[in-house]
Amino acid sequence: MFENTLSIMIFLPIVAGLALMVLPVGREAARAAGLVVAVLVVILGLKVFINFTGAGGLEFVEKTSWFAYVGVNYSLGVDGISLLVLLAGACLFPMVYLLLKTKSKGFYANLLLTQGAMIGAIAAADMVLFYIFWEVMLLPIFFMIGLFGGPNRLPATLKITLYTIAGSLLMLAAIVYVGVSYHAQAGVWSFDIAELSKLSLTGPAATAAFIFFMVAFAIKIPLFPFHTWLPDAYTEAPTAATFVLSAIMAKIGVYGVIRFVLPIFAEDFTRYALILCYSGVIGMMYCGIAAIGQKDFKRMLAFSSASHMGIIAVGVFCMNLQALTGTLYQIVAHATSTGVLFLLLGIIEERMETRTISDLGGIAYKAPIFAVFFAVAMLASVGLPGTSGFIGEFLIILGAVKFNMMVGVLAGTTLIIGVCYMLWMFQRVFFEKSNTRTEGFKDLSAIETLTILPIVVLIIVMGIYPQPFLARITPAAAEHLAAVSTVQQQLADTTVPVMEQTTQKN
Amino acid sequence: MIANYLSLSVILFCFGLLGVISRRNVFTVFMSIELMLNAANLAFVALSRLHENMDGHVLALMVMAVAAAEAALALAVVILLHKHKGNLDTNVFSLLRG
Amino acid sequence: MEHTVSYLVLIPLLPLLGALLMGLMYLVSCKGKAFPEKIYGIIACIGPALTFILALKVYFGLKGLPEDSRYLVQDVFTWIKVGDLDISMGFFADPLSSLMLLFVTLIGTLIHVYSVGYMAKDENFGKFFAYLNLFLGSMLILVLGSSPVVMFVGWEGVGLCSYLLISYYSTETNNVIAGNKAFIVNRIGDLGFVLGMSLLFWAIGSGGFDYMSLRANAEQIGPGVGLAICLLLFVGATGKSAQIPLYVWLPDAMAGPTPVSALIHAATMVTAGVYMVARFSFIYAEVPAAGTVVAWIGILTALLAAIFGCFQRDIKKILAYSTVSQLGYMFAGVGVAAYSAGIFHVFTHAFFKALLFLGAGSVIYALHHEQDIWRMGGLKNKMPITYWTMLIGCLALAGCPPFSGFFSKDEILFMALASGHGGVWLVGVLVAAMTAFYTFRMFFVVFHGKPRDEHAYEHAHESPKVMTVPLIVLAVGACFAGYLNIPSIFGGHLGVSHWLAPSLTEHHPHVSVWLEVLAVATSIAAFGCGIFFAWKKFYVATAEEPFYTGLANFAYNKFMVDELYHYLLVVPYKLLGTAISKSIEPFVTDGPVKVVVWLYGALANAFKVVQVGYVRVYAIYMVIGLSVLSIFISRSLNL
Amino acid sequence: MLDFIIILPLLVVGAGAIALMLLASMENLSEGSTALVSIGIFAFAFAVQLMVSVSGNVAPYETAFSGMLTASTFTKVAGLIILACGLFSCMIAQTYFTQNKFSSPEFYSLMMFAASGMLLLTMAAELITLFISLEIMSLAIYVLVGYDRSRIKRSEAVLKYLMLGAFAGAFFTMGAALIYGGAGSTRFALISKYLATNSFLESPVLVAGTLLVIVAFLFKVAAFPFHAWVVDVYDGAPLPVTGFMATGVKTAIFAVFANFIVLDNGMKGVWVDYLFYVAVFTMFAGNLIAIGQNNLKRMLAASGIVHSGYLIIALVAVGTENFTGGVIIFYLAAYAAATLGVFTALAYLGGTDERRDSFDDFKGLAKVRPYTAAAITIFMLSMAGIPPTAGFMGKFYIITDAIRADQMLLAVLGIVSSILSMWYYLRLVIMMYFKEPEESFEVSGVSLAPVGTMILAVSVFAIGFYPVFL
Repeated sequence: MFENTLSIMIFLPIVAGLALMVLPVGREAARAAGLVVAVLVVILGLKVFINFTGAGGLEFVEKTSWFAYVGVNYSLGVDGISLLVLLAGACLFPMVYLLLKTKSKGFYANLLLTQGAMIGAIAAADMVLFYIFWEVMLLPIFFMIGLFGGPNRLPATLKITLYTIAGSLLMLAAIVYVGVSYHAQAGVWSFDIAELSKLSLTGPAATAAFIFFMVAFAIKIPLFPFHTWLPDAYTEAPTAATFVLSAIMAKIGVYGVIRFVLPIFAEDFTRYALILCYSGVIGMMYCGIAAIGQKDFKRMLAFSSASHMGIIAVGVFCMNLQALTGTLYQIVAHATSTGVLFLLLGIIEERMETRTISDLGGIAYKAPIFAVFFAVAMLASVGLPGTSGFIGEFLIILGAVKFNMMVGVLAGTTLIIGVCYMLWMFQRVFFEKSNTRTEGFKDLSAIETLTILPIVVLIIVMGIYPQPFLARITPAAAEHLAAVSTVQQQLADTTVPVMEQTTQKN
Repeated sequence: MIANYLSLSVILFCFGLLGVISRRNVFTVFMSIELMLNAANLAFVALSRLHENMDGHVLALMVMAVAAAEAALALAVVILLHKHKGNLDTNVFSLLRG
Repeated sequence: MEHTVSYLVLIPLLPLLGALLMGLMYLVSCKGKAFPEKIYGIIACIGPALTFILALKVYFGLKGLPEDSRYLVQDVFTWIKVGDLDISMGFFADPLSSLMLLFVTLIGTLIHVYSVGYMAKDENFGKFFAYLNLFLGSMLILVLGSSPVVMFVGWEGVGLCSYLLISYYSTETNNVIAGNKAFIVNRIGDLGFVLGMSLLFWAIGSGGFDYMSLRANAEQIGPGVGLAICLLLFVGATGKSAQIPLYVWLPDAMAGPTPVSALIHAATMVTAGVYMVARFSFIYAEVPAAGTVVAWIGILTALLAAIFGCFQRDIKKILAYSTVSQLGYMFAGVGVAAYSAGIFHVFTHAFFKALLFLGAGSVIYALHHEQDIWRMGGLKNKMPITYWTMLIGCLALAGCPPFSGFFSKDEILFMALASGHGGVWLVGVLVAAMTAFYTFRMFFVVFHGKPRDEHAYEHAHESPKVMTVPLIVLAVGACFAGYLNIPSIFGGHLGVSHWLAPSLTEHHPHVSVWLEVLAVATSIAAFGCGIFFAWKKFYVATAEEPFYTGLANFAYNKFMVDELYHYLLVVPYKLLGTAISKSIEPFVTDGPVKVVVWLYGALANAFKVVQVGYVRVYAIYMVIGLSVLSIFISRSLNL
Repeated sequence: MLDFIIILPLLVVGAGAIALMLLASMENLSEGSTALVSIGIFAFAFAVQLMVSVSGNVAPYETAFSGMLTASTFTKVAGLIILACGLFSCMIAQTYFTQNKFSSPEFYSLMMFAASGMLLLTMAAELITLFISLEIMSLAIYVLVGYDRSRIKRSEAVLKYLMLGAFAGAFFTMGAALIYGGAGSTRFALISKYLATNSFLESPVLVAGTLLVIVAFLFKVAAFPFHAWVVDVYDGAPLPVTGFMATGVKTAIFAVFANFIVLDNGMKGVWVDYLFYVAVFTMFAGNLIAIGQNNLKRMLAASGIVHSGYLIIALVAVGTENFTGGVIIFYLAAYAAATLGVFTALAYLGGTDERRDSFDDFKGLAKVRPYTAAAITIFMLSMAGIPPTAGFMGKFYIITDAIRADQMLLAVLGIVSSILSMWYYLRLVIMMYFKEPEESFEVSGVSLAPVGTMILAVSVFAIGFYPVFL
């Protein structure tokens, strides 16, 4: 049964979303429909995760010829690199439908569309297909922010849209360049990721393409200094959209770097890895420090999310197995923790009608379950051992130390910077004295508790028993890095003779 | 020999061109364009003789026919414009701009 | 496999399960009816008590093994396996950890019992014990972890619990800030730990990252890397064990309930750093330079904290600084490669410092949460059990023979002298005198003289049995713990040192007996001096707080270190945060984008001028275009 | 006989035009039925063209009518697009004239004349035919632009278009004369043969002639710096005519432009360098103009300039392998579908006398007419080149071609330009979705345009997903 699980995972939400748009259904019906679809996708996602063998290479492959003229196929597949991203994209959505209420039908339709597109981008095994989904997933976000966002939503939505579209259009040029190069080398057209990954492009044009790819992904992740759209967009977006942006969409950026840039532009990647690393750590520190200056709870979390994305990106640029695995792991870990944080913040926002940190206080006494959930997610986000956050951050720092001691030290400061703003916020929101506003804060209802509980449990389970996840991603990560290490080797080999030649000349 | 014809043709063409860009009266402009077309006609006919085939002649005839049609249209436009503004200065007609 | 056992995992698991259970009970009771304190009390104490029994089992299990292979392991499951990095969720007991295990579980149990009395009628009774059990579980993971990474789980876990318990009375902003401070400062140390661990892995970790393999491969570490690893790990230790420059959190940590101060911030958690250095003795032994740094940092911390201790007026702060000071001793010990001496001091210190804190707690409890010693006085008659147990504790802390503190401290000082660290020894002796001084300053002011606050004095009373019994048990420990490691000069044979020998990489220097006699004599003399001055100054009925001026005032204000840190680090950090969000973000990083957008808009408006609407001008554009193209063409034609 | 088959659609449209003109003398000819008849004729011609293109028994012609015409898949599909443009323009006109009263049957007749000119233009393989078909098309369009004599805006538009068009026509004629002088023939096949033996650059006359002819083409497609008229003329022309001009004329001109430029490799080699700059400037000038506009028609005209720029990129990259023109045609189809889509929507939303024509007039459209707003959004996205629309695939092919032709820089500049173009496309979407409605956008009378809008919205996706043209 279900030979085309991935297609169903992609198109079930998309079709449902389009149907919701067209059909005259009410808000609650739309929410219920969205929930049903999201749960179905979760089931399929878990099925993929469980049936995934981890033998290396793509699994659950589907392939149909599409634009034969340039060798574009409709082809899907999952491997160790995309598995956990896919899992995050598939499994977190039911929470949104269950926890956040006051939205209209169109909102749920957009949410469904964006989920389908994101899963499509993750599962795409063809570059052009990836690009198509990559762009499509932005559009619902555009509408969600523009239609349902905060008071300053217009500039925010314009900013995120123009930024990301700018990046992705440049990436289109790079994708085409890669395809054309493949055509030049192999004589046939193909945009198949596995085929293109065998390429190793060098030269100025390749560097340009590399930069385009990196800019696109850097904007999406976002890497310093391409992050300036993020605070506005995250703050103004309705919380569900912020959740989608931070928990999953940003991860697809990282995924893209691993998937495309790392194997294809191995040489340029090796050459510029240090700069990129610094971009990651500086972004981490910059956003982390900026977070402490925020008055708006959501903006603070936005900066926090950006800060963590910086460290996640560093894991890719370090180009060793531990760091890369750490990044892949952290993708899910951060998705769960930051997702829970944003959703809980959404609940605060719905109940208190304020997001200003100084207006809040003493929530822990009024809503202990809420506080515990928040605390667990927060601790995972600061990388406390025993939570999912630690495994990823530890592996990344471990790898960074190997790559470059300075980068390792700076990356390690995330341990400190993270707790600074988080504890400061936790103190002012959850501790201290409750005020008239927070006096009436109701704790989570049974349904809400049961909704978040699995994710909170997952956060802890992933911290204590990560091996089922790690075992599935490590082989793919190792395979991915093999290409890079040969290039590194070649670079090392070629630089030596050059030096010898120069000495001989002298 | 052919050079003379062509030179004349080009000179006429340039006169027409200068007329178009320097005059503001709609009539004059259209006449300048006619001049340019006729310069081309001259070239066609001369070249037709040079190559000793009839393509050039045919083209010249066609150009004349088309020029006539265009002239008719141009006159209609001139009347229209005159009805609207009572003036044939092209600079008067600059409602559409920016 | 006689070394593989299946009960090690139970030791941390039992308190953790207790914590989980009580946490759930607490959360459930928030909505419905609260559970009675008795249930919480029983659940809370069962776990630690059982762990103590298991600790004994571990001890005897180890004892049954031949001396050169005394260890027990249990790998529960593969935790993290990425390439060469292969870490199992494993537990490892050897003589070192068994010693830690014994006193941690024993004191932990006692303090749990004590807390049942101390925390009675607290509205968050269940939460408190959930945290306390969670702490104990984490501490035991720290002690038993089979690899640095597992150890780090406990390491951070105790940090978390410390944070939660310091900010336990979280309605008070200052308490929460103290908690934050503790967590953040600890995190700075943890960064060092993580980096050190990473370096260690890349140096020798590919052959296995558990302590056994690391120890086997320790010789492969190069000297430079070894130094870096040692110092980074020591940064971790300074954070957790409150050494210079990261000691500032510990005095503030006294904001937590007193049993917490006793358990976490005196007896167990803060000694984790010492334990860690001893754990890594196989690396420190390779790099003597690192050891010297550790010793000097330790002894200077001891000196600094002793100076502060002499001027404090809050009874818990005095004890806190004395803890910092004693931790300094321990680091001096492990720094001079006398690991067993350091660990032995950890052991004895746990007893007498827990005793002192619990005694102080008893006093505070009796005086309705009065902590200022200058508002106490004359409590000797009102609280006899507390008085006598406190006296034992003070004597032990001050290093009076034959109490436990004397033997352990003396061992450290002697080893410093014997290993050629004369400077360390000299400062150590000075600090010993100061210790005796400030300890008895506190003791005399609190228990002797005449009551300074009549009202409080009237209501003062001896604490209930549930609190005094642990005091007595600890007093016994504080008296006699020292006899476990009597040096040969007193006719003993260093039992603890021999017990620890298989776990540590240390060499006992052979020196003359006279040097040992000298060390002992100076120690006793120092104690005598200290207690003499204290007696002279404070054993008078009317002693009042002196008015401090000059240097003394500077010391009274703790050399302004907190203020220094505040204005040098915290304020700039916050300012930077605000600056980024207020000015850098909108103008510097986002600025270029905004400028480009604005320019583009302006350019578009400027371009409107080109579209004049005059048809003649459009014709001119065409002619210009034609001309430009012609020029291009003529270039191609080489005209 | 086979020669006639390829001009069969042309004959259908031409005959329709003449018949309709004759019928116009009948007094009781209702306006609605004229529209329907013309739609029917376009549909029939479309079907015929489709049959001619698809049916296997018609071999692909190299030349027809002794080298006067050429026929290939390229020209046939171009013809299909033109006929479809005509069809939808008639739909626009039908709706438009329910709200604007200056219609007469001749309007549709002229549209068909223009369409037949365009069809001939795509197939022209000789300078004389080229000239005639160009003028047939242009003259009909001139008349259509100024069809509403009562308004000065229209008259001004026709003045500008006619004057500059004739000016460019004169360039073309002179250029044709010079080419004829250089190569000795007006037939492309013979010119090509001449160029095969003689280097293009050694004949200054030929170069100058080509320059003039290309300038004429660039004028018609509104490339920089010959673009200035297009905004004003599109603004001034009636809506159906604007739609037809923007799509049909562009398709025809690009078809013949491509046919002309592939005459000889040497010639192309020279022109590629200049077209590079022309393309870049066209894109950026178009963007700058478009951003400053508040009027939708003017914005669309300016965006048309930008799209011409992309198409010139495709021309630059043309012929790296065997020329099929698929890329150009695909892009034209995508562009035509999106543009006509917007125009159909404007036809019924515009109201009497094109009342609603600025961005601000469409505030909150999504709340009142969600389907139309969604359709317009789709068209905007397609023009902006956002997947999964046809516009994206078009842009994708163009970039692919450009990079294959080693024009990486040009491809990147094209990308940059399409980033800039997001500005004004999104502006309309933002107006429609994120602002509160101020009016109810009521539409009077029976109209076909909404149907057209929906068909085009679907076809924007259909073209994107099933690239039949390649």
